[in-house]
Amino acid sequence: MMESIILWVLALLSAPFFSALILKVKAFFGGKKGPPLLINYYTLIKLCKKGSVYSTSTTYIFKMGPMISLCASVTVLMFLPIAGHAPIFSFRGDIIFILYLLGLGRFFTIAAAMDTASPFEGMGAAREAYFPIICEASMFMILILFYTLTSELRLAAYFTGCQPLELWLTAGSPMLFIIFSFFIVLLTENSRVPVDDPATHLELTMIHEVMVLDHSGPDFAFIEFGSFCKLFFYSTFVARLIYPFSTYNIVWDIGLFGISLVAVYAAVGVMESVMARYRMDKVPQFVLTSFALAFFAIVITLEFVK
Amino acid sequence: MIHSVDTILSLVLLSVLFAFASNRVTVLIKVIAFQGIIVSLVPLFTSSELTMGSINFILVTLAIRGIIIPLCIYLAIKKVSISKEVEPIIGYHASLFAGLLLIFAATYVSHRFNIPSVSESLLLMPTAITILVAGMFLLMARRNAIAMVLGYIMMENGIYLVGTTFSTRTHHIVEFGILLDVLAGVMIMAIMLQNIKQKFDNVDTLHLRNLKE
Amino acid sequence: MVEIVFLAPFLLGILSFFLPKETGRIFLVLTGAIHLFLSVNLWRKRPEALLPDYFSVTPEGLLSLIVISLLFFLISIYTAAYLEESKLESEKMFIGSMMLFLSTMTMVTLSDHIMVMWIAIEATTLASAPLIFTHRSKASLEATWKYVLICSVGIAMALLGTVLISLAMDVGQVNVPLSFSELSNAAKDLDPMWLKAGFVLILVGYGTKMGLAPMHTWLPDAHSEAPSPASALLSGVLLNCAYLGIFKTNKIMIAAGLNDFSGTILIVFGLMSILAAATFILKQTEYKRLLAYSSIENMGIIAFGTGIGGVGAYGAILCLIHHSLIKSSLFLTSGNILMGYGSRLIEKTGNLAKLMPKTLVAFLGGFAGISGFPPFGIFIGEMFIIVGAFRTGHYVAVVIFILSLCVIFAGFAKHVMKMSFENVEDDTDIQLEERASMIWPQYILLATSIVLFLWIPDTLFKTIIDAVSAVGGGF
Amino acid sequence: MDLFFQSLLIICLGGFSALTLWRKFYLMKVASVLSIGAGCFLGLYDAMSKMIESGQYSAKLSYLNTYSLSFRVDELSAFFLVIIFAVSLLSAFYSFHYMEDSEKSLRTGVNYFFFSLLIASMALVVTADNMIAFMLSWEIMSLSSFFLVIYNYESGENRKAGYLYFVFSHVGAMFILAAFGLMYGHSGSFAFTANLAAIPESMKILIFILAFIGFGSKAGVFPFHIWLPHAHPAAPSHISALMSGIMIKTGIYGILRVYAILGHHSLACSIIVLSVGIVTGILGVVYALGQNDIKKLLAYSSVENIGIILIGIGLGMLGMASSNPVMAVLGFSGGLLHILNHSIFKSLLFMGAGMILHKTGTRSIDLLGGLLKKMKFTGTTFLIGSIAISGLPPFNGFVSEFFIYLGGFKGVGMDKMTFTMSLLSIISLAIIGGLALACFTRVLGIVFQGEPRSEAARNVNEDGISMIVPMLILAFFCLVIGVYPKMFILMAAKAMSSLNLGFSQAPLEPFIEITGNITCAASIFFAIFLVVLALRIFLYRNKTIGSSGTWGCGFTQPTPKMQYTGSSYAASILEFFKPFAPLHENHSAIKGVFPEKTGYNSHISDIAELHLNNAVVRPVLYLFDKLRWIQHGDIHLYIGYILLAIVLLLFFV
Repeated sequence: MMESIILWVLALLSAPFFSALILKVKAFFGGKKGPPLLINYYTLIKLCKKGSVYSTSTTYIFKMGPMISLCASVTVLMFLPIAGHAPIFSFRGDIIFILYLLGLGRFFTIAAAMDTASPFEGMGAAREAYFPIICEASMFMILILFYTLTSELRLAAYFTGCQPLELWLTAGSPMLFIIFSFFIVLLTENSRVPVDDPATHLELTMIHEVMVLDHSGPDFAFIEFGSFCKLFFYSTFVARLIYPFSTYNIVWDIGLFGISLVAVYAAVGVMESVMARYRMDKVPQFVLTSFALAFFAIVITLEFVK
Repeated sequence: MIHSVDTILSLVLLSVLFAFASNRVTVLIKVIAFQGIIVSLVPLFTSSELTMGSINFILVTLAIRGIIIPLCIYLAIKKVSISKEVEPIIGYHASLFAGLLLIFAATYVSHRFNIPSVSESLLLMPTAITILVAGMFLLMARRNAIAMVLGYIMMENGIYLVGTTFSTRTHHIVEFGILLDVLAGVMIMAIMLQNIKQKFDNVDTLHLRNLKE
Repeated sequence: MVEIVFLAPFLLGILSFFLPKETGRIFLVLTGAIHLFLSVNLWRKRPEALLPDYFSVTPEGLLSLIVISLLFFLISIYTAAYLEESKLESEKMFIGSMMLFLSTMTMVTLSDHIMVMWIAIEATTLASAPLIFTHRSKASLEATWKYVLICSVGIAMALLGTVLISLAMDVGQVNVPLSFSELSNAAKDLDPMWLKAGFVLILVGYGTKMGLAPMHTWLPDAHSEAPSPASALLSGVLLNCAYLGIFKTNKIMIAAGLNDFSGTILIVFGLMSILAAATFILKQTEYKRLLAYSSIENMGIIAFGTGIGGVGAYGAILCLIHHSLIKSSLFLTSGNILMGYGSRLIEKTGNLAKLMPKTLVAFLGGFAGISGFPPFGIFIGEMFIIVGAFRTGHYVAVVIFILSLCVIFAGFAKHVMKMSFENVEDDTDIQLEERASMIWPQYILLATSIVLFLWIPDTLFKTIIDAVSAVGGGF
Repeated sequence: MDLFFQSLLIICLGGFSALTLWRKFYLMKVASVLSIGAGCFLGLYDAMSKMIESGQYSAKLSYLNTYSLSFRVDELSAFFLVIIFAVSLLSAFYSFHYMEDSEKSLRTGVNYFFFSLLIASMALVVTADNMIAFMLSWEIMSLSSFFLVIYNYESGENRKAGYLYFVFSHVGAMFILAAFGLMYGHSGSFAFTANLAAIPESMKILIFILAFIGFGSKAGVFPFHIWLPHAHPAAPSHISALMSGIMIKTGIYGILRVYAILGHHSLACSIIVLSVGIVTGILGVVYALGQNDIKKLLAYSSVENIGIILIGIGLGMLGMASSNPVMAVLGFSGGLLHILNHSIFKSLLFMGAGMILHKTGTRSIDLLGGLLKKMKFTGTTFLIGSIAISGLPPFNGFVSEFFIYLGGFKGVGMDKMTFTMSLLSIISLAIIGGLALACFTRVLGIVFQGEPRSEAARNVNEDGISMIVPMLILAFFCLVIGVYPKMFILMAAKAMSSLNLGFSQAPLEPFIEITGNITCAASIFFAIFLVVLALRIFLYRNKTIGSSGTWGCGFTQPTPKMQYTGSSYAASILEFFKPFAPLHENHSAIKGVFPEKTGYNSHISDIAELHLNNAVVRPVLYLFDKLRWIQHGDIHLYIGYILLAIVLLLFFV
């Protein structure tokens, strides 16, 4: 239990670091030096020191938004088996709770965006409401596959210890589909290229970044931190699937898990560097790919593997 | 064996054809009167025993069917001086042909059924059926309202004839009631005829088809 | 002394021709009251008739009689007010015919002899013809013409049918009086073929009068052209009288074990009537015709229920009673609307809710009742008929039945919505004050239906059961 | 007389008193609200105690001398009674300030009369124990709710709504009657308890389908939901709350009751229920997303929730069909709990919509905006309701969906058919959840947030204590059930015990474990929220808080008209569902260098409505139109009919 809590704290603390990796990778591809690896910490601290300016259009929901989305992300991490170690909490169906909790975070992010009466934020909110629908469907598709493989409905049952290996062994190659599917969900849910470009300067084309335009100071820090945690959460899924082993030694596990996480983040970075953003109306197709992959994985598993 | 009643009944059959072919309302009225008289007289031939009551009843029937009813219609026409054309929907030749077919069919049908008739008359049943259906034919095939009323009377005559063929069990008072009903009905129709004439200036039922759906 | 019940209104009717107008109205109500008193008395005592060959007190007859009597009384109250408002030319004729009409209908309910019944039913046609002709317009003339001619022809067929039934006795060598009760007892020995033929002719004949499709053609014309109280009488009780003839003949058929034959025919005619009603209700333009078609529908329902037998026959009798109550109330209401708006067109009427609120209550209540909503009795009647049809396995028939009821409801409701709530184009001024005597008869009729829906007195219940058990009905 | 009937009597008394007192407007309102409220309260108390004691209560009234009207309160009935009385109680109080037009005094009185009848008849529907009693209460319910729907009959739209509703409910009742008829046909008894074992299995399926169509048309199941989005907006809001909150649930009750009576656990029935539920759920929320009328939107959202409930029940039935009791229990209890939940948050939302309508006079969301600043309570409770209806933790909507999910996952491990259906249910639940989130962020965002889009939305206030308090209570329950669902899920489980599922005692342990987990998870969330809140307060201490207009991304003259509209918010999602939700746009083209003022409006159409018109109404009208010639006015042919009838019939002699 104590170890779980420590891991959770570690995860919280390291999430901004990993996100900075993406920037580094992108800088590398751009032939630049890039910001320091601790850039996100600097940003967070800087933001926390500032005060805020609120739009006259906003209400208390605008202030609730960052808090709730942060809460959701942080709470979610408590259910996540970090580095193959048992999470702090786990119960039957916790994965559903997690997905819906993230939904709650999204609800408030959108609500906060709508609060500003800004057409751009409204636009972002509409997109934020749209794309995750498909993501959620493919997440549940993946979940169904995991359930058929393990007969469990706990996140811990899929990602603790050598469980991922079990998944690989029973399902076999379809698990590759799942990795890709997860990866697409990761990109969508965290507003990365090719779904969204966090680095763009044109508000019309943004999703997540445009929704938080009016936030400032500690509020904005909450949002940033929340999104780091969220990215960490999804990356863990992929990381555990590409590194499905466990040494049953916590230090080793943390190390190897860290490496695989770095790989995932690097992949995101590479993705961002080599690809351009999709046109908005192409995005649903891209996200649907993940759904299709998960679906095929199920079909294949059930038809050929069992 | 030719029953005595068959002779006059064959005249009735002929009168049906005559009625079908005629284009004058007055002729039709005469045919109806003739039929009424014959039909009322039939029980005289068929009944096994004749009581005083039944003879009285026959006389009353004769008076109503043969005289009062035709007279009613005749007076109605007279009063309002209606055009005499019956205005057929089905032409006279076709009507005549239909009449022949009808008589044939009626004969065929009544022979098919084994009806224990009280009389041995061969023509009673066919005649009854014939004038019954002929009445309906007039109702359907003549636009003139008077011809339609006459068709109705003819039909009633037919039913009466069917009734006399075998029903001996009803009391005369009941039959008298029926007769009274028919009479009252015809009188009401006669009043209607007058009203139609007043309202529309003739008795063509072409004017009487505004109420629909 | 059964005969007094129809002789009294007959004599009073004759008398009324010689009375001045104003007295005539009071006389009418008085006659209604006397008749109601006599009928109730008859109900309680159930005496023997003076001419037992021709008249007797049968349960089904009693049911019809009491409905007729109650309805006539209420309608006469309405009529008194109606006549005051409408200023008819031929008021004397109207009042006299009403009473004669009552007398003949009473005679129908009390007659047990098949010929006498025929006489009485034909007499109702004759007595009611002047009622339809009251307005003396071209349209009313046409309606009366059609009514008299079609009904006379139809009823002539019934006469032929009765003759054929007596032929069936000859063939089967049965020698009993020509009364329905005796015939039922001896039904087994009657020749089935002639009995069937007789039944068919009687069904078509009385069916014409009852308004079964395709012989219903006179009905909408007559109902729409007659003054509303007369329409209420026609629809509320005259149709019942014709049904009584069919019902009693059907009794013979069932006693003879031919219920499959008669049942099927009744079901077919019932369905045809409902479909015909559906056809014309959907796009109807006049509300009185709408109500008339709804009567055809309900007669179809009743015929259907009778054909089903069992609990369906029970349902049919309930429908019969409640239809009389509700439909006559609706026709009286339509009289108010007609006088208020001065038009029979649905198009020209509207927004009753604001213009004639008291009438609206009666109108909507009647509509709910006639469409089979509780707390009105047709609801339970239709329910029994439907479940009864399922019980006897008439699946196809009941499916058609249900679907056409739905279509009728959709059509009917549309017109009712239009009339009740939609605005009329120009500012119509209502030419009628909603006085109590033109509202309360409807309310009482509807209230009676509600009461009878909730609770049937034992004596009434026993009578109904006596009536339906003879046609294989029950529960 | 039992307390149950006494309470109904008191409720009806309230209605009658409104009819008699209508000349004194306030006295009437006080009298009828108090009486109806008191009746509901008594009824609620009674239903609660029956629920707890789980003693079955039955009453039999002799009817028409030989029949009886029997009523029985078993656990399922008690469960529904609790919901009915609770929501009715609140909406009765809500109506006190909502019905404020003293010029329409008589109409208000009539409204209260039918309101009381509606409550009483709903209570009777869920307790009826034979066909006669059931149909009787059912039809009275339809009739009284019809009159409530056309309360504002001046508007043509409302009249159309009332008409549609009337026709649908009557046709639905006919289907139910047909189902009952089939049952009666085999058992010869009107009682629900009659022995139906003799009915062949295929006939049972037919009965179930007929009943499902009949009840489904009341519940608003696709494609029989067409009346619902018309009728619910037309009624006054407390009535909408009642109708959407509970009346449509009586349809679900009927389905459950017939299921229990038939005791028929076939795969076919469950597949029907599930697939219909899936379609209803998804299309319901898609149409909701496309609406611009806030009450219409809520009505469609009711369709969606009926879909969710059906998915739950369908999973339960699937569990029974594949003899998986745990799945059955999870599915049924989830579905039942969702009935309770939906009635809570949907009444809450309708009351909120009613408040908006009452104060602004418009239902069009694109004319509203920024209401949260003026209407604190309404806005906050509406926010809570929105979260709850989107099925998000820690509110009640999540709990029931969670159970349904668990039930669905139980079915994943089963045979192929069960697997497929479960998979479809889970995925569609996920999609419905996402769409509902989009839908309600849209309402919330457009109506309550941002800047007012019209004058009507600018000058609003919030008063009427009797309207606010019910909303607060409902919002409170949204949260309570979301955090402490144990008692409520046990209630649902208890209700399930009268479903005739074959096992005497439903396994309750998993419930207690699951509810414990939900409570625990919610507590964690709240704990973290408190920590973050503390952190936020800490970070903001002694900070300067500025205030300025929203940053317009460089645009310096923003107006409220520039805000994102409801239509644009939903446009891209609706594009995805285009075949099922065809969009109709209406705008004049911009011409010339100096174009004139132009406008744009759009709406999506309901394919069920389109097809009903094209595939049912038109052919029927056409067919009957063709038959009209038979009555052409010519007497000769009329006489011909008589002859024809005779001749034809004589052939059969």
